[in-house]
Amino acid sequence: MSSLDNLAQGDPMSRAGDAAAGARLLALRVPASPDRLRLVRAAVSEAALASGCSEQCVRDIVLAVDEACQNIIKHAYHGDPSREILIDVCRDEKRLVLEIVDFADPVDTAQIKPRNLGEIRPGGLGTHFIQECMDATEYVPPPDGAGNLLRMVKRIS
Amino acid sequence: MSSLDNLAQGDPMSRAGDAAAGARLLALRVPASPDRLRLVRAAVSEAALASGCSEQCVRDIVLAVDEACQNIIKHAYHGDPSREILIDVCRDEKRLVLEIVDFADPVDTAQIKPRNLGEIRPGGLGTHFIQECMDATEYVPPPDGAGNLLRMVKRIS
Amino acid sequence: MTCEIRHEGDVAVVALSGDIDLESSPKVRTALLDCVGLKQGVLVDMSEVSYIDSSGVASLVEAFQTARKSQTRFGLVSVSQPAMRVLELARLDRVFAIYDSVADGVQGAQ
Amino acid sequence: MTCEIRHEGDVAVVALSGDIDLESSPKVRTALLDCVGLKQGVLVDMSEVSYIDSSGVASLVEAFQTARKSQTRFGLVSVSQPAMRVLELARLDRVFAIYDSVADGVQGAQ
Ligand SMILES: Nc1ncnc2c1ncn2[C@@H]1O[C@H](COP(=O)(O)OP(=O)(O)O)[C@@H](O)[C@H]1O
Ligand SMILES: Nc1ncnc2c1ncn2[C@@H]1O[C@H](COP(=O)(O)OP(=O)(O)O)[C@@H](O)[C@H]1O
Repeated sequence: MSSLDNLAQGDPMSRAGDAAAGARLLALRVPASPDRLRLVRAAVSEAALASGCSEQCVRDIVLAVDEACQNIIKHAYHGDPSREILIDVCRDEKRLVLEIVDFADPVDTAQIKPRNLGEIRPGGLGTHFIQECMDATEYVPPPDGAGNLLRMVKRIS
Repeated sequence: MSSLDNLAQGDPMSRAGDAAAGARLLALRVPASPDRLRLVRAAVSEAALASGCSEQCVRDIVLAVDEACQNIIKHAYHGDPSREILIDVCRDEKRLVLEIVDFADPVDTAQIKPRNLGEIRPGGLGTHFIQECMDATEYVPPPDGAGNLLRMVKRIS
Repeated sequence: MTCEIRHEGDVAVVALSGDIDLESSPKVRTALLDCVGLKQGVLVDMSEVSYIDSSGVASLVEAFQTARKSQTRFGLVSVSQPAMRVLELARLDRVFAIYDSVADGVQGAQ
Repeated sequence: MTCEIRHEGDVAVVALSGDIDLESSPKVRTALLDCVGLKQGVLVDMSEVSYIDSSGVASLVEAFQTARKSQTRFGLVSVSQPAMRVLELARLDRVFAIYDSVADGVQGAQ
């Protein structure tokens, strides 16, 4: 049975309609493993470049997506590389909307906060980088069957 | 409504099971547009590298996937960039299995054949490149709602 | 992809770099046909070509054939390894004149 | 990612290049802590770092703190623009000693 079944489900015409509205630039599904982050960065980088982002804007987007995936790998899946991450990049006029989905238990979002940067210690920078690099981030209700959906928005500049 | 719904459909546990078997390296959905081919090449290249392919093996895989996408863009969708292409990269022991799906009308596969290379003229090289770069290629029945599924297999070397 | 044209004597050297793909090959095609149209010898420097697909190869073939019709020279120079592999796949490595350096090509193209 | 260590006088210069990410940062961490453990001054040449994430920054911070405890010098050298941006985001651009060149760093680290 083809593993494309999940990607191909639903009405293909309605998906084509999405893309016609200029919506989706990229949808990506990868194993939650550190050696896949290069791939994620390469794909997201090209999608952001193709939508007219400057080099600095591309770098910010790539860092935020990488950090969000790392947090899923480390904290949501506790390092289990058999789990998967979905990444969706859409364009909404002058903004890129990046959605990162995992299939872990719903996280207590109150627990996810950047640490005090005054205190110098290794770790605890990921969520801070995400907030600095993005114009807006929020956890929104995930699609059926998924665990968490982090939506990040960046103005194309 | 999140565009991730299509990607997230189905039982997430069964998908996670797929990945546990070492199966899926990457699933990608992009608009059928020439300016997305860089992105496709970057992502497929990283997936092939991560699975242990040599540089030459990576280049062959990337060329074959690019040519397959080009043919969909040109011949299946007749240049309509609002349509989409799905690309799925799975590992099956020592082989990479690359599946390329479109939502066009089913093609008459008898019509898809490389031209005589003795005759020198622009064009008509794509299917030849695919055959040379891959160990095996075939059109297999596509998932529900899709048009065509080209499956290409390459031994990791 | 970048495409830079310079003139050495009566030869136009077209230096291509980066990825020549379905998106960028129309620019390559136009540049090559423009140069060939000047009835000048044309050398395509392919040392910095990281990738070329069938559409890029088609642009080279079209320029090659147009040059032949107008009896001007057309050659490739220092073809990068990835590009050479693709020319070999297309069985064009023996069809095109291929030079090791621009200097060799300019001489060969006199 | 590559990580090359050479010794200039009593300073170890660790030259990093490529992407320092969750996959490669453990190697960076080990290399830096090894050098710091020798009670040598350590300079990290970051001119060829194309990317660094929070895990890479954490490795730098850990080495920096270990060096401070053992009262050896620790500095960064010719930090690439993408890496500098990330250090700035982490507010570490004023915490680390940052030198323009290895020569400057060796002097500063005497
Ligand atoms: N996707 C996630 N799922 C569960 N917990 C998370 C997630 N992302 C972040 N967290 C929590 O927020 C904390 C801060 O994360 P972060 O700033 O990225 O630093 P670090 O990952 O180095 O701890 C983490 O230690 C973790 O407890
Ligand atoms: N995905 C496809 N859908 C429909 N027809 C196709 C497809 N791929 C190839 N073909 C047919 O096969 C022919 C040969 O394709 P190819 O060797 O790639 O050369 P070119 O695209 O330059 O014509 C095409 O001209 C087209 O008629």
